[in-house]
Amino acid sequence: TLTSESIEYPFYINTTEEEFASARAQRHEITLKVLRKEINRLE
Amino acid sequence: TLTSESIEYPFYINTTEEEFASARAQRHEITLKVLRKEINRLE
Amino acid sequence: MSTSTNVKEIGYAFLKTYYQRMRNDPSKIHHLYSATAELTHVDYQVDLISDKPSLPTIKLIGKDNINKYYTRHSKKVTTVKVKVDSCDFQFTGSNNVSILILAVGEMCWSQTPSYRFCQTFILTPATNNPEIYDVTNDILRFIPEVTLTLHETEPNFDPKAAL
Amino acid sequence: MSTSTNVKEIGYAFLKTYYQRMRNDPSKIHHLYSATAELTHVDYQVDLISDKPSLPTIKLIGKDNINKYYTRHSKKVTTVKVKVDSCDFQFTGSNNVSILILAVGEMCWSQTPSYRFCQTFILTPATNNPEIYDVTNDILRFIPEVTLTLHETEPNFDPKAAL
Repeated sequence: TLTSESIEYPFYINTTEEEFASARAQRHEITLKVLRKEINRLE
Repeated sequence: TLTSESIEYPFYINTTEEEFASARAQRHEITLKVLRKEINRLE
Repeated sequence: MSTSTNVKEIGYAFLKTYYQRMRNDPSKIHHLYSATAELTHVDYQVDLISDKPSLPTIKLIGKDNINKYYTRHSKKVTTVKVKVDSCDFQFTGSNNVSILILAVGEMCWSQTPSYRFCQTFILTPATNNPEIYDVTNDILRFIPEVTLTLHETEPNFDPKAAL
Repeated sequence: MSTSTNVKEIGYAFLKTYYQRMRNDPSKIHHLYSATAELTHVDYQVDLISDKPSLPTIKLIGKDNINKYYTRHSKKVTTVKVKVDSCDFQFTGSNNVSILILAVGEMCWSQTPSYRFCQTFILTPATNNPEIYDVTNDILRFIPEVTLTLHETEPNFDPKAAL
């Protein structure tokens, strides 16, 4: 019998979606800063 | 004694860096298409 | 944790216990591990508030070293926040009573950006009480955010136009 | 594969053998697995050439099912190309002779975009020949490319300015 299983939906531990959003916003800004540097480098 | 080890540098199997670049270019275009849609949605 | 046959329930309960104990009582986390457990985890000596796309890890072996590690860094450890995006579970080991877990998600600490990670565990029933699982292996690996390294060489790729 | 004590050598040799055999002879991959191995792998029934950020997986158990799976999809399986970005290895299991591997990287097939993945394996010495390892567990999980879902709610985030 197959015993492997998965959880495919996200869940939060020690935090909430709202609280986590600010850490993600920081990450987005860092990623976009790298992207901008990349684009400027290519011009 | 510590037995855990890591390989921290990338290596390729069944392909080369050059050959893999075209698959990555496709991925970049898809990601940027999503990014563009996101930005337009926010305007 | 009860050994109901459902690997997902046991694995989910473990993940909650594991990360919640980091916040609630870092000095007790080592009790989750077996005596000779191996751990690859965050190198808390680096600054977690940084622009780096991912974080380095360190390697430890044995319950005492694991205890020293969590207690020495308890100030940072207690602020850990985790979003698990997906989780896979399989029974493993001799007569299939151990459990393999592969979790993928994002993690942050107070004032830090989120860091993408994947983490794999092996849980094995404790010798004295099969109802309880010990962590014998714990490997955390951070996944650098994709740096859209747009090379000139990419054939038909014009970044400005794409944006 | 020789059982030198160095877990990295054994693990690296395994990964090469595993993915090269997918390209060279999908009908022989199942020989790498133990009789009751569990596999979570690509759902080859979906179209791999797509804009989706990641791919679904399917679950199998047992060497025969694993053989049917690889041979049925051999046309796609043989075109797999892999870039492994990092790999972690630990000994595990009873008297520490099994091996836990966590690989993170990108994968593609012919004409498809690259897909980010992490994969965990457990290798256990074969009963008849401890020099040879059987795969008892194999879990592949795709990691969706970060969709920079820029919410209006993100406090001080102005996408246009950022670019």
